[in-house]
Amino acid sequence: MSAITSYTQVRPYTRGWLALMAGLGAVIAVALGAVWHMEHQGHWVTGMTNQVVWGLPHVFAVFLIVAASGALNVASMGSVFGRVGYQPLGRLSALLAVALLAGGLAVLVLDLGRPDRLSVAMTHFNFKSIFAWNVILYSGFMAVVAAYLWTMMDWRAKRFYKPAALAAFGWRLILTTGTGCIFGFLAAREAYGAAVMAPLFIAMSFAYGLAAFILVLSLSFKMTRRSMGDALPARLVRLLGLFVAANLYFTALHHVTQLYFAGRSGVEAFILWNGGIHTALFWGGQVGLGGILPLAVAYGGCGHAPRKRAMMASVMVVLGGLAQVWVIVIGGQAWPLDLFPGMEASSTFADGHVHDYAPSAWEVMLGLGGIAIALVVTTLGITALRLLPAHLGEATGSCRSPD
Amino acid sequence: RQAGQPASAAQRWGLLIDTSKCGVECTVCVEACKAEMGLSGHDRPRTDAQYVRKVNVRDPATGAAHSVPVMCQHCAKPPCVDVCPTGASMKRADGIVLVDRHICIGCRYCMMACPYKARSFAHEDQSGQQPHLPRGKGTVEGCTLCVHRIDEGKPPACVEACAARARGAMLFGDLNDPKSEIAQKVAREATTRIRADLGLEPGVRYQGI
Amino acid sequence: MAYTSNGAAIEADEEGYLTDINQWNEDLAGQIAKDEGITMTPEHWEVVNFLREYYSEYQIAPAVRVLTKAIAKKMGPDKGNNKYLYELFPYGPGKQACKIAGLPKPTGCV
Amino acid sequence: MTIFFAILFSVSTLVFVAGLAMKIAQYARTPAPLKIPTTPAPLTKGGVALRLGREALLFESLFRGDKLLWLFAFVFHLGLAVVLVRHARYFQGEAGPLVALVQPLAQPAGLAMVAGLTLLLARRFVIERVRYVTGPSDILMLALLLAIGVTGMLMKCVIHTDIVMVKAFFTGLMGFELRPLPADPLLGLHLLLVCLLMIVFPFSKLLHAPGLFFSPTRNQTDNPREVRHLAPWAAKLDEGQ
Amino acid sequence: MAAAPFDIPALGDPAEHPVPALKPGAMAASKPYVAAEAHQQPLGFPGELAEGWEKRAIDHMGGLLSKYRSLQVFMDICVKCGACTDKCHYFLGTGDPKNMPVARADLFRSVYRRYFTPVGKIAPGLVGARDMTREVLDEWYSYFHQCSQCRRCSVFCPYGIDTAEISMAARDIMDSIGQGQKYCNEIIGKVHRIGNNLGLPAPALLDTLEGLEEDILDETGVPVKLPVDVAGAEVLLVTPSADFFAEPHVLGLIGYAKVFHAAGVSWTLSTKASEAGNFGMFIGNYEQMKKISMRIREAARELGVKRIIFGECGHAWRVAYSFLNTLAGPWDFLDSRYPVPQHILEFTSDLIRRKGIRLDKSGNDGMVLTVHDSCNVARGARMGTEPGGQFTIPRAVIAASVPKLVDMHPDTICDKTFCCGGGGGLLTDELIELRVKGASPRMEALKDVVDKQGVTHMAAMCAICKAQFTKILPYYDFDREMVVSVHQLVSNAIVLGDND
Ligand code: HEM
Ligand code: HEM
Ligand code: SF4
Ligand code: SF4
Ligand code: SF4
Ligand code: SF4
Ligand code: SF4
Repeated sequence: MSAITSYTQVRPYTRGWLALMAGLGAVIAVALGAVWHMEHQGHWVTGMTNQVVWGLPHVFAVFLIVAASGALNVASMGSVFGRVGYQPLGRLSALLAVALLAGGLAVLVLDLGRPDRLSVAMTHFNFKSIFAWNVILYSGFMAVVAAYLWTMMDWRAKRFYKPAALAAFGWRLILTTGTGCIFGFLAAREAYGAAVMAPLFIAMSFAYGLAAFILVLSLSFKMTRRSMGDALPARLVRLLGLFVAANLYFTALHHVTQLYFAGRSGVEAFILWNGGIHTALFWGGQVGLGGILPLAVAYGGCGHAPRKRAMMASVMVVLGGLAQVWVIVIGGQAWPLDLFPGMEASSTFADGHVHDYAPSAWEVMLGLGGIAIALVVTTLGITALRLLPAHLGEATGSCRSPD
Repeated sequence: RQAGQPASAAQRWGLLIDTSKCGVECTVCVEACKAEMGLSGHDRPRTDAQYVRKVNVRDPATGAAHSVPVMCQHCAKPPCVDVCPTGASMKRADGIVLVDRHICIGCRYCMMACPYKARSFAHEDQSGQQPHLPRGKGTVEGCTLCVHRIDEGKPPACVEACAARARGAMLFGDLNDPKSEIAQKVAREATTRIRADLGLEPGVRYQGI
Repeated sequence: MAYTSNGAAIEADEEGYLTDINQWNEDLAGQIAKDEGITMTPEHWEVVNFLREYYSEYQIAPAVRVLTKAIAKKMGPDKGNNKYLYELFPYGPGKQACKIAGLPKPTGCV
Repeated sequence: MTIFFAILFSVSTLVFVAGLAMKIAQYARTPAPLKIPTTPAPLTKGGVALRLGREALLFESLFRGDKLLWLFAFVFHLGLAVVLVRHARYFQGEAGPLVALVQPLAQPAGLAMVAGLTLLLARRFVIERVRYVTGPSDILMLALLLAIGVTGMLMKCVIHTDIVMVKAFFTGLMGFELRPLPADPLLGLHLLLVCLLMIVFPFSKLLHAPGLFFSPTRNQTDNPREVRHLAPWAAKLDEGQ
Repeated sequence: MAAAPFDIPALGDPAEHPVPALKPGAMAASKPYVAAEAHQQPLGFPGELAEGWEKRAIDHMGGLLSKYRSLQVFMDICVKCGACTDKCHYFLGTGDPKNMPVARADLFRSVYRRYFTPVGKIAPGLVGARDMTREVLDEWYSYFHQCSQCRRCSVFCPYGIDTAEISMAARDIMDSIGQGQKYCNEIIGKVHRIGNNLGLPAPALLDTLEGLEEDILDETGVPVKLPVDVAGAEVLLVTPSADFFAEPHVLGLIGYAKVFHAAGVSWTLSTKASEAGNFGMFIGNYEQMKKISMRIREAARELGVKRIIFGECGHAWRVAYSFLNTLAGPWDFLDSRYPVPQHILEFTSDLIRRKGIRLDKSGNDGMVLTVHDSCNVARGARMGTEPGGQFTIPRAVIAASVPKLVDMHPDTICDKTFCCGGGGGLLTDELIELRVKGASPRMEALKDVVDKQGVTHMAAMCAICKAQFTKILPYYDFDREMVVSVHQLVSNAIVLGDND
């Protein structure tokens, strides 16, 4: 009946709330323990080596950061592209963007060799480094999205709503491009070094972000007993399908371009054919679980209710996405640097053969800790502020608890 | 250049390595480097630091084989420096590429960027450190071209050792000084750079590959 | 505050309710009604008279429901409702009619 | 200067401690005859402890009431807390782990405190309603803290003082031993204002710090039906019956 | 509605609550009638202001400060942060800055500072300390009777400073020097003399109840009884006397009767305890509050009941829930399986949950309900076993009785609810301007759901709220019958008959 959404906080300190926070807190505590161990012992206790220098933490961090910018999409749909149906979701979308970014950055920072020197990173900038630019992009993203959120929430700021929405939208595109460029600029690494990395990352971000959004939206609605209706999840899952298709398309494009480059057939064969775990994750995880299956669920209609389909597809996209980032980050490093093209090489420093990498439990803990941080931030956000719609679609009973 | 003078762009320090004089089994330069830089290691080859390594290269077509010492190539256009977010990776005016271990945050982006895999990460606490090269857990390090020796007017340790205990395959000098032996030899003979196609203009040149 | 009726001063409280119900007379009722902007009609008198009767029996004004029931009985079921009483006494049948009838003001949460 | 401050510090510390103790004793002694927690309220003592903890550490009610003020207040108090913990090093021989942990936060904390105070002061002039309820003492209180913060920050960042001597002075003072204080005007001003703060504390609105914990609307359990709550003076009325 | 002799606040969007510009002195003239000697004396208060009242006022203040920790602490710890300034419905409705809770409290605090704090004694100007003078007293009288003691300010204050406590103390001081409020004190006198706020004598009560029994029988064909003074009944129902008298209150009373009937629980009213309300709280007087409460104890004793249940009334429930045990306990002579006292909504919701009564929503067809959380229930009491039960239980009962229930804007419900505007002893005709203006935040939120969600009725669970709304709704172009009792809805929906 009403076009106006009412938002309510989530009631804190309920049994479920406490259990959730305790659970997430425990994961974070374990992650911090793992960090302490890794920092105290040094990185040799992880699976990372002088050959595979970025490991599982980076997989999680890149996934979260990429998803962060994509999570903002839903808000942009509502405000930049005027899709009114998405507007009630804008606040959660912005919050999730900040939360995911916070989680990703936390992992990234905690995996540094010297996380205690964070202040150095904040005060010493090498403006030639895309990485340094990313520090600025990330902090700026937080600020822009926070401002955007404010304009969504405070009626006094209504007139800044559009500009803020546009700024946030622009910023997030730059941000994802920046993240893609971290890899794109590594000319020496054969797996990367291609211009399609930028659009590929944008497609990835759309898909991961929306999937994360759908999961958080559905779970928070379920846990706080809010009603949603079927129209919205149906629309969201179709949109997700679109993004997944785009991701598949750019992945294909990437590999075709790679094959076209002279001298890149080795690495391509490695990823696509004989790379063991990486190949398995590429086909089974990235393409199958994260691409074809969700497409089928989104468009094929598997007979389940839209909300269930949306959840299923999102879980697949998240898992497939992690696989995809693994293939990019780890797979790309596993393929040896070719110092002497056309020659066979060997050395005490592992030249000339594929590098193996097996993540340690510590890295898994840290990565999961990042996800937990993102969820804690999200939970705190929807607890402290009115971000979550009281209901979506037709209101049913209205026995709302106090905030 | 006089000892104690600041580094200047007048110099461009470089190495010329004649692989034909490099024995397959010879690791004199590697051992010398370890001793000079205090790289005692933990006997964990995957994570221990190596500033210089011997790469055995074989041409599958001809069967011709070489053994090539590879260290930081002290690129003129070093990607490690470009990507380093804090500016810890830096190039001295005289072309030597170094890591400032006080501002390195251990992000390892430089290791991702270096095409020569010339850098190592200090994966754990180090012992047996040399006073001129304090090594800290959690930062990145690599061949310094023995900058501490150069500043005292001495050649790098590996070069000295190779000359003394092997066949003198390594030549050190100022590529910018036309009178220097290395500059004359580079001008005279056919030398190559590893992955010259990348256009990084390394300061280390090779002969015979 | 006070009214004058037949030359005598009749005391009332700040709001115009008589302090002594026994000093009430019909002329005074008309006067109070006029102050309230009401012209007394037979319908008004029905209500006022019922109030006085009820009061003399129970020492309190009747509940609204009792009043409407009584009015319905006397004047027909279509008039036995709140709306009708409010038409007669716009400020509320309880209080305004009581004032005119010389009754004390009902107190409490009403 | 040394002797002047030695005396001043002794006196103001005495006023501060005694005044505060008397006030707290007064609050503790005064009975709360009726159960008046603002509901919904916790049902158990543990719940009350949590509620008070959230009020003291997170300013929960203020957050619900005024988000912007909460932000300012939070920034200021957090900065203040860190600054005060950092100051423990002037009084302790051996710095504890907490003190060590916050040592690197000097600039951010001092900045947060000063910025928070400035914003709090600004809103007293900018917002009409707040201007209306603001009295001279409210402005002076903020100004006093601001002055302390600014002189402190100046010492920290611009004109350094000999903090080893400062430490010696205070550790000495605590053992009733006179050691010299650096003859530094900025430090003198800082300390003078700090003494003033300590003296006014027990007589001013700064009592909100201990007072929060005695506020009956926040520190009572919601169990009046289960447990009969009776103040001594009210019990006397019972006996009269 | 006939034009009112004052402006009626315009209603906007409750989500965009602009704070009104300050209009100093706008309500300075608003004050209730002063109690006459005849109203003062029965309560043991001096009949009028007499020579030396200033000193007596200060002495009394000193006494209160040593008896109430709340007062002492609240006097000291306010930091004038202003978080409360835009929370009071009277400020929002009138724009008078002295209706900002902190400014209201400062009227009291200024005197406290002058006489009880060193700084106020030495440098009064610095901290705004003032002597107790006639002008100050006039301000007190005016503005402490513009506080409905709703405690909304205390919710948002970082220290929980409750201006209601300060208003109560101020009113107690004014009573103690002979400057009482007529409305409250006259009513308290009636409770002592007759047994209820209305002054409804026993015969009138019996007659009224008999009439109601007839009505129910006519309407439903079921002989539902409204028993009075029945010794040995299980339940003593204590309900505001307005439930016997006014609309829609009385419809709620019928609802209670039907619930008891359907549940088969024996119950009784009492002529002695024919009032749930306790205006002793409004005037901040512990002894009066206790004396009024003791009537309930006596009635329960005399009738030999097992449990006490309170009808729908906000401040009555606060006194009952929070204070009754203190004032008139211990209640060891009642059945210990039940809390003392219980709220009728606790009783009914429990029956609904246990399927002890049946409700048919079609009895309320066409109604879309919203609910007004009465301030004293919301912020001063509880229902059920969980914190916040006072919000969920009424909603559960209403939801079970009506086809649709929606909530008003979240800033205006539950513990953030706005007072109806007539609480705290202000429900008197001479304060009509204050009442109309003070109701505006509630009316704004109501209009919002009426416009956007098609709400037709607003349920209230307090006699004062119901009386206030019936009076005030027409000023805002709503129908006066829009406000309904919660048990009126139950009454319409309950299925009687097939219970034996
Ligand atoms: C348990 C400790 C404390 C708590 C929970 C607390 C809490 C608060 C809160 C909630 C406010 C209201 C918001 C505001 O106006 O900023 C406030 C104000 C204030 N606090 Fe505290 N505080 C504490 C300790 C202190 C201390 C130790 C000081 C000073 C030495 C202090 C100085 C102030 C001042 C000056 C204000 C008024 C700010 C203004 O005028 O706007 N507080 N405090
Ligand atoms: C006995 C009491 C105090 C002494 C002896 C003292 C002394 C000092 C000294 C020596 C510094 C300079 C620090 C440096 O150069 O590293 C300083 C800084 C500072 N002081 Fe104090 N101070 C006292 C109390 C206070 C109080 C009560 C406050 C706040 C209400 C305060 C606020 C600051 C601030 C904000 C700074 C700058 C930031 C920092 O160094 O932490 N001081 N103080
Ligand atoms: S070889 Fe590697 S580490 Fe050395 S300068 Fe070149 S890019 Fe940097
Ligand atoms: S690891 Fe150190 S030197 Fe390498 S890029 Fe990172 S900060 Fe720079
Ligand atoms: S120049 Fe020095 S640091 Fe570099 S490889 Fe030779 S010995 Fe090692
Ligand atoms: S108790 Fe209610 S009426 Fe009184 S000042 Fe506070 S908000 Fe206003
Ligand atoms: S919110 Fe509390 S502390 Fe702040 S001004 Fe109001 S009463 Fe004072």
